[in-house]
Amino acid sequence: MGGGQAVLFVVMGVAAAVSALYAVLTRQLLRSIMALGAFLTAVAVEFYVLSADFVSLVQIFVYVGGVVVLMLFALMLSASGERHPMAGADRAGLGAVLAYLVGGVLAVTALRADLPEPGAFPEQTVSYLGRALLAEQLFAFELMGVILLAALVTALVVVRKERQ
Amino acid sequence: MGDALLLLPKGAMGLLVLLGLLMGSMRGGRARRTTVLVGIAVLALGFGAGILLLGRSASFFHAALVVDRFSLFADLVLLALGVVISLAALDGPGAGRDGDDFVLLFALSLFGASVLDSAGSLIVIFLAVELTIIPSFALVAFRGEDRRSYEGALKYFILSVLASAVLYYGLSLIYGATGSVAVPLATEPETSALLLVGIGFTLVGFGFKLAAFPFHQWLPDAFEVSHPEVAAFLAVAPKLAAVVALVRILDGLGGQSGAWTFALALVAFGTMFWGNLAAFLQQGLRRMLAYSAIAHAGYALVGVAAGSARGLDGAVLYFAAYASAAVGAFLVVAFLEREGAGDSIAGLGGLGRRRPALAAALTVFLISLIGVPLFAGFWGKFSVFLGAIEGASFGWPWWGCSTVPCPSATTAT
Amino acid sequence: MLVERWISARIQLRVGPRHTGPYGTLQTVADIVKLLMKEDVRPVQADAMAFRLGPMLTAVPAVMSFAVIPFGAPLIMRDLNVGVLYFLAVPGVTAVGLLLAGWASYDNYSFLGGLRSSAQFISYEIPRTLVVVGVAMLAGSLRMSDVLEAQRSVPFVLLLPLGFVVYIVTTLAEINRTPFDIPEAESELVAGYHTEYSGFRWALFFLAEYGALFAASGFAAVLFLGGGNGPLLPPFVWFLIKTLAIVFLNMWVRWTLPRFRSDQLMRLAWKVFLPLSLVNLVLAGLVLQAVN
Amino acid sequence: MTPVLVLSAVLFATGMFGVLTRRNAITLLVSVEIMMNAGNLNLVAFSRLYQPELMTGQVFAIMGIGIAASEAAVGLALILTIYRRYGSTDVDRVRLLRE
Repeated sequence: MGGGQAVLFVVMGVAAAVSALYAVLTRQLLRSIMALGAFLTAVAVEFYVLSADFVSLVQIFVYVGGVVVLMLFALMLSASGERHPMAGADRAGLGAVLAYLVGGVLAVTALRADLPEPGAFPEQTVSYLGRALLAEQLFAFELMGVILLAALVTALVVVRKERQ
Repeated sequence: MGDALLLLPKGAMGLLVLLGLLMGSMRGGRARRTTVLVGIAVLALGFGAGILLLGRSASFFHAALVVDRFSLFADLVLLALGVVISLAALDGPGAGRDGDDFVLLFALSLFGASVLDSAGSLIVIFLAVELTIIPSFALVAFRGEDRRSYEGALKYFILSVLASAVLYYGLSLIYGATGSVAVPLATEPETSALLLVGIGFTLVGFGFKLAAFPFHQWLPDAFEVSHPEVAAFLAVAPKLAAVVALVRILDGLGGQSGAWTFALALVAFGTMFWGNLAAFLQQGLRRMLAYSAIAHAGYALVGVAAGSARGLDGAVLYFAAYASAAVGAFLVVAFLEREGAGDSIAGLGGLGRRRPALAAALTVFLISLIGVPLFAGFWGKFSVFLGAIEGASFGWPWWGCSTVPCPSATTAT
Repeated sequence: MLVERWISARIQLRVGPRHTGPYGTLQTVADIVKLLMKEDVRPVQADAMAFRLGPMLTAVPAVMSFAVIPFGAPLIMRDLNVGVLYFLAVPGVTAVGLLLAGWASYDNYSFLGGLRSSAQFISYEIPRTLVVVGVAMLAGSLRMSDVLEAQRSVPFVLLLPLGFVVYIVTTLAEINRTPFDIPEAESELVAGYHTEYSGFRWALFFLAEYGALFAASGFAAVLFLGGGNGPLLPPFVWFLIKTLAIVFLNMWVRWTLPRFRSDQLMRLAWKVFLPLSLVNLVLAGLVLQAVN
Repeated sequence: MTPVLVLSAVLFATGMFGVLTRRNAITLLVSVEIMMNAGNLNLVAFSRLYQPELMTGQVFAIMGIGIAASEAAVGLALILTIYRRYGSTDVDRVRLLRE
């Protein structure tokens, strides 16, 4: 990472953390989903900084253009009566403590981890990714296709069952 | 080329997926019924092939798929389960207007389990877990007429995706610590904290999927609202496959997993204890079977935690034994339900007079579940604990033994 | 915009747009001034954040998508090695903006419009992406300049005529142009998701629509017509000619064809264009096989 | 390397906090997506460390994104259906079963 890249990384990291926190804390569903969108975009930029340009765009394509839109659809179809859908009552307490604990453990592990420094990274990730998907990871790639089929069928069955 | 034969059992389950897809385009119950019967025949052929191949091993797709002793045995159990449940579903959930959906979802999940039991990389493990789980959300919700089925499915869904996220994070840490996604793990001599935390997360993720003790709440709800056929399937297939995958992940760790083995043993103990205790307290037949399913996953975990070869054998064998008994019990429940009988255990009184054969079958299955000597369940438990004692460095196996008599009280009701 | 007003006037025999300034060239300026002078009205009950974000999220991706279009050999802002994917991914965010705008306006016409346009957007995204995959297969790269380079001798439109047609039509649908402009069907939904918008924010939607039109046309010119490749004239001019030809095609279609119904549109996307795009993929494979 | 891991730890904890404290089904899904992305960040970062030309981590991350999308699709279908029955996406109000 060069200097500019490092700055971008930090800025986007802060943006991701803040928007994630906002998404989790806000009581308005719409804002929560929008914050998720911002979070995902920030993470996509982080991917780009970490020399994963293809993954970064897949993130935008699938997550922001897909998942977030899907969530908005669900929200709008389910809340057409109330225009400012609110999330209901929460229970904090033990859950919060547990989350902080896990976060602390992870952060300490990360700080103490003894990892090698990243070496040179190929310029053209796409061709390497293509090669990996059709060689080493071919089976995972094909399996992913089956999973998408499974998800499609599952979602359809769930919705159709209800209509009858 | 001869090695490719080892994929036949999995291929049979894959073929069932295709048949399920084909069914969607068919009109008329007769054609669909024939398709299911063809599917059952295919599964049976796969079973036969699997038996002939037992003992061989090979790896495929750059070692992304590894067929060995464990996975072949697990495949056999899955195939048998597939045959039994397809037959049972013919007149149950598979018969209705959207019976084709049921068969397709079931086939997809079964196929996922068969991939999971021979996954050779962390990526494939994660994907196969998802392929097994995703269709099961719809399977649990399949009894659309019951208001509560969606609630059970939602609860199941939320805990499942949470578990997936934890598992995903854990796998990512393992990859980071070892630099490879190959399974069994290629570990360096000294264990890093990163690896330990990664394995911890992975265990928690699997714990959810196995419904092990602190993470078990979703299971009784999901089982109570779903078709008994679905419950029977979910009690065996995903758990068996997950146990085999877990064994494969922990296998490469050798002696380094001491801390986690101990944790696993505690979880196994808690699961057995809690599952049995809760089963004992249930009024409903199905919830009792659900809690007993939790307890039985605990027994299998004992085998995993033992770490010795005999313990692992025991864990897989245990599931085979458990499967025969649990599936039988759930199918009796399904049968009773179709007869219009209620779910309460108290309502079983007099069953012996009304339906002697059914009552006798239920008794045999339940006794086998308890582990009374000479029945299948007993041999499963026996080999698990034998393995545990062999690999034991702690005194804990004996606690486990002490929980065995617990469920016997349950059936005395 | 000017051209569109011209063409629409020509086709529908209107007078105005040809008489503002010499040959009506000032029509656009007049339009813009009029828009900016208008009061910016926001419905009282509308969600302020969503109301503001809506137009921005539709306009910004449209503008951003220009970044990877090669206007001529050296004229490209960023020649990403995943440029083609970038062009597919970034405008996808528009769907979020449309939904938000429809939702925020607090009125049923807008709401329906927003839902419809997003649904349409997503449905047509699939065949469109598949068509582009075919092009990427032939080029063997996702980098825009490589795609151009691969067409040095033969533009892809000759190899994949079906893909070209599917691309043009699905693009029309994606950017909500007639005959696919159900979301803003004036006769039934007033103006769709932007019914409640006025002044500057409305201008943003306007900008987004035309930005997307030009970007998508430029993209088509690069993918299928060889972009800046051509004899004699400098690449930039060739690129412009090709792009404008496609833009003209779009406008011509808009003012001559009637509108589809919403369900017809969806059926069209899934039952006609999706299979066609798959056929195109197979054809691309065959072409690749033949070339090698 | 460490900054990425710390960031992902923070994000994971944030997501977990959401899952453990919020009761709305859609918010829960949002929180889970945040957790998944913490994992993605790890994978992409680790991909630079080991045999970068194999892109293993990036492939894993792409698969993870696909999985998250499938889960979201299925989950939202469930949530919508439940909403039509109970008029709420609040997990607590949707509770007929015993604990």
